[in-house]
Amino acid sequence: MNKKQLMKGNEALAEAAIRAGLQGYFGYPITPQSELLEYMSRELHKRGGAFVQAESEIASINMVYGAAGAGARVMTSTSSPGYSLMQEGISYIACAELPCLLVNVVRGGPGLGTIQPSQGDYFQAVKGGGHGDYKLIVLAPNSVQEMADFTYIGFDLADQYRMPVLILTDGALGQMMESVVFPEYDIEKNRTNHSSWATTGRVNGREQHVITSLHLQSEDMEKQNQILQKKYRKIEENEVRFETIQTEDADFLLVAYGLSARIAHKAVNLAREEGLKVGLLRPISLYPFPYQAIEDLSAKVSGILTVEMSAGQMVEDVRLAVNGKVPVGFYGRMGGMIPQPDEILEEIKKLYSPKRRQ
Amino acid sequence: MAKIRGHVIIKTEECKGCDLCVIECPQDSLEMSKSLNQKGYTFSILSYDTCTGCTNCALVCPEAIITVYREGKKVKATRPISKGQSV
Amino acid sequence: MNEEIIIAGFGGQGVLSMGMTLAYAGMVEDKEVIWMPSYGPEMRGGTANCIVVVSDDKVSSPIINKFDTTIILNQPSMDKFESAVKPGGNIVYEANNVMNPPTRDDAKVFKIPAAEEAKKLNNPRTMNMIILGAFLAVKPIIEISSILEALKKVLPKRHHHLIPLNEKALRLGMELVGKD
Amino acid sequence: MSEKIKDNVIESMKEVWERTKLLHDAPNHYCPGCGHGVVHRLIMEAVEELGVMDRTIAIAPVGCSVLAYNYLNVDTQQAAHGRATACATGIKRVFPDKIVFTYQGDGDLAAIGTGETIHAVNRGDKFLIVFINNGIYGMTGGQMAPTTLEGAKTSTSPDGRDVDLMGHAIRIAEMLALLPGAYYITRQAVNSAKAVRKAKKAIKKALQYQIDGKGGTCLVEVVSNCPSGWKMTPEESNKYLDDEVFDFYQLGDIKVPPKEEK
Repeated sequence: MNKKQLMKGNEALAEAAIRAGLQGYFGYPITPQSELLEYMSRELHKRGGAFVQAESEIASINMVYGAAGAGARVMTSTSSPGYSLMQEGISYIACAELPCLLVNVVRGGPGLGTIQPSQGDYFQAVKGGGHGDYKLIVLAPNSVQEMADFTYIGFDLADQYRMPVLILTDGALGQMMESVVFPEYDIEKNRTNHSSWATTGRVNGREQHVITSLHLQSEDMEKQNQILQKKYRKIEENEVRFETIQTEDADFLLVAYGLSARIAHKAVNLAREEGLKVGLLRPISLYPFPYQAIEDLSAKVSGILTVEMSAGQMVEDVRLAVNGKVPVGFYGRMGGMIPQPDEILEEIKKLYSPKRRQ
Repeated sequence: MAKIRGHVIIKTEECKGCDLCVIECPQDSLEMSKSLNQKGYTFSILSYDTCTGCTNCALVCPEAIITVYREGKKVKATRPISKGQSV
Repeated sequence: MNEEIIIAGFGGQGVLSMGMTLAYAGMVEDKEVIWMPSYGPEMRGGTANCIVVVSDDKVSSPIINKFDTTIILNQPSMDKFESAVKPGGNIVYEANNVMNPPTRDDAKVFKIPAAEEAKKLNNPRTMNMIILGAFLAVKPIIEISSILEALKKVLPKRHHHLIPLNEKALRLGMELVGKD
Repeated sequence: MSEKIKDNVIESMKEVWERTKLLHDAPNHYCPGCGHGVVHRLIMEAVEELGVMDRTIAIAPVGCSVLAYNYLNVDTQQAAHGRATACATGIKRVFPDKIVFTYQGDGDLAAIGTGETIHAVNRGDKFLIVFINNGIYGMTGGQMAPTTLEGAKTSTSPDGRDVDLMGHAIRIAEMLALLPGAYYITRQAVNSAKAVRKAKKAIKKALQYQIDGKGGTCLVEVVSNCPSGWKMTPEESNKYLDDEVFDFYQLGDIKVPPKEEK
């Protein structure tokens, strides 16, 4: 049953979501995530879920709000301009503490931009995105396998913390095919029963349930904010995810996530072939960000290079983690251009110093 | 004149004095108070014993604070009469 | 074994499906594979290309700018990707659709009259399989049997009766290598 | 009349009308004479009489009725401005057995949320839209709405709505009735006891269609007043409805279901 399949990232994510017990999908076509929507339109009805092609991303996210509020396991997916349109709704969902899965298959911006892959939505993803003080758990896969794996994890985290989880990926990962194995997943065991707060109708005359993000009294609004912040502190303690590659003896560190991390990995190999002791740290959860892990490694290396498909967004978090202890360089391409391994190697050589700090 | 006798009870403290029940009453049984309630509104009161319990006042009342009673057989309630409701 | 390939041509030549067949076949042989298409407006009638990596080990970057083999099916793609082949690599190209042969002298060049041969098979759409066969003769990284297995995945069921024809095309392609 | 007399009188009488239990026992925050209170009551009466409280979900809009859940004692979701119908679609598609209604004003439904409204109805999503049309933005202080009548003065049409500059009043119900997904569309009022009785019937009928799983979206438009926004007394506002507004927004059924099969 769980055999290897060759699939596009977008399709693997969709299939994983259905296997995770998805009850409702609401989306709108936009390149390069449309395969996800198409896959859902083919499969979800057959397998017991509801599929709606909405009239806009705004409608999509508010359908998610409604269905999540009624206690269903639901999701939407889009790409950058569509994700911008969803921000108001996501802010509502975050405040109302509704679990759901969001997917942004990022393309190059700003504006209508390009349909080619990018990581230019990092700030929007990890710093909130819409109005008000809120966060999403943000997971960044870097392979088709992880597109599937993180979908299961995303739904479970969303349920556990009653909040939206965002899978931040990009056009290349969405479009490319790799082999994927779908893990066993017990829907009944993993899907949380939300009947203690969801709007289901006042079953047996129980007290009214209200889903709202409105708290007209400032005291109440602050209280709601404190609840959210407390939750975020807990997440920062428990849900940091990252991967390190050849960092044990490294005297220079690359930091990259998602597709960039795959490319940076190749750059590490190229550097090692030339005798440069380079390692890679890949943040997997972009929120919560692995500040501590980067801080710890920064004490051992002579320099850090952050690689992104953007003008330099995550690098700000890397610098926060390093706090001036070692130089943090940046290399990025924008607007759908992708950094090449040899370009990264060139940058490494500019900054590299073999002096390992101890 | 009225063949059916009726009566209303108005939660006057929740009345906002919109006057609509007084206008709607076909028997002119209601009128607005001269004094104010705690919210600062004049409020409607049943002043004349001409009420037939037609429920018009209650139907137009935006605050839903009028309870209507009636005697006689031609009772056509807008909803089932609740049991055990103390007044 | 780690083979990095780009296949480039125009939409309708079967560029993407050729790459996908190769990737599936790699998976049939339990190799690590990546298929990365160019996507977007160029898919709709313009130029199209895909990158395929077949490897014994986990593949790091799917983003590659130097290839072991470039498979070129039209002139614009030749102009763009001739320089992308690694020194010592292979350029396999379709004879009829490419006017100006490559000038790289540090790469092995294979000119395959696939379009002409496909006509002889009474099915111009077999051109991509002829080219794929030629590539496999140049770089025998995958068994033909795996390719045939992969075709069952890539072709919709209603076209499965065409698999024998595709096999014929593949074998024809293999024979064409070294004949020019 | 003293309290003593009252008690004596009541003893011999039956209660024929009381506040439904599905309204919270709390005063509403609406202005004196505002139609919202009446419509809230009618919907809750209908839900109670139909016995579907245990599966009813209300969607509150943004506008004066944003706090509707403080009055409607049923499970409620408060939606983003204009998105109540999208929210309802989300619920109804995943949980078709729930009884779902949105409660929206004209700013919410006919301006910022026009797209969501049209597409929900066009999909024929099987929920009820209760549309309160008072031709003005009440909550934000009386600005012009899409439904404001030509010539009407508001805080953003101080000299009266000039259709050349500001466009025309929009008859959303007629527009929606053109869509095949619309099942039952009616325009009602609550400015008289007679009108209230009719409006109640319409709401109940629409909910019954939903309970029966009948195909399509139902919309009950209630042409209502805004005494504060119109700068009128409640009495004047109700009279204005009769004298002016109903000429443009004619009351009655706009689209009725095809004759039910026997």
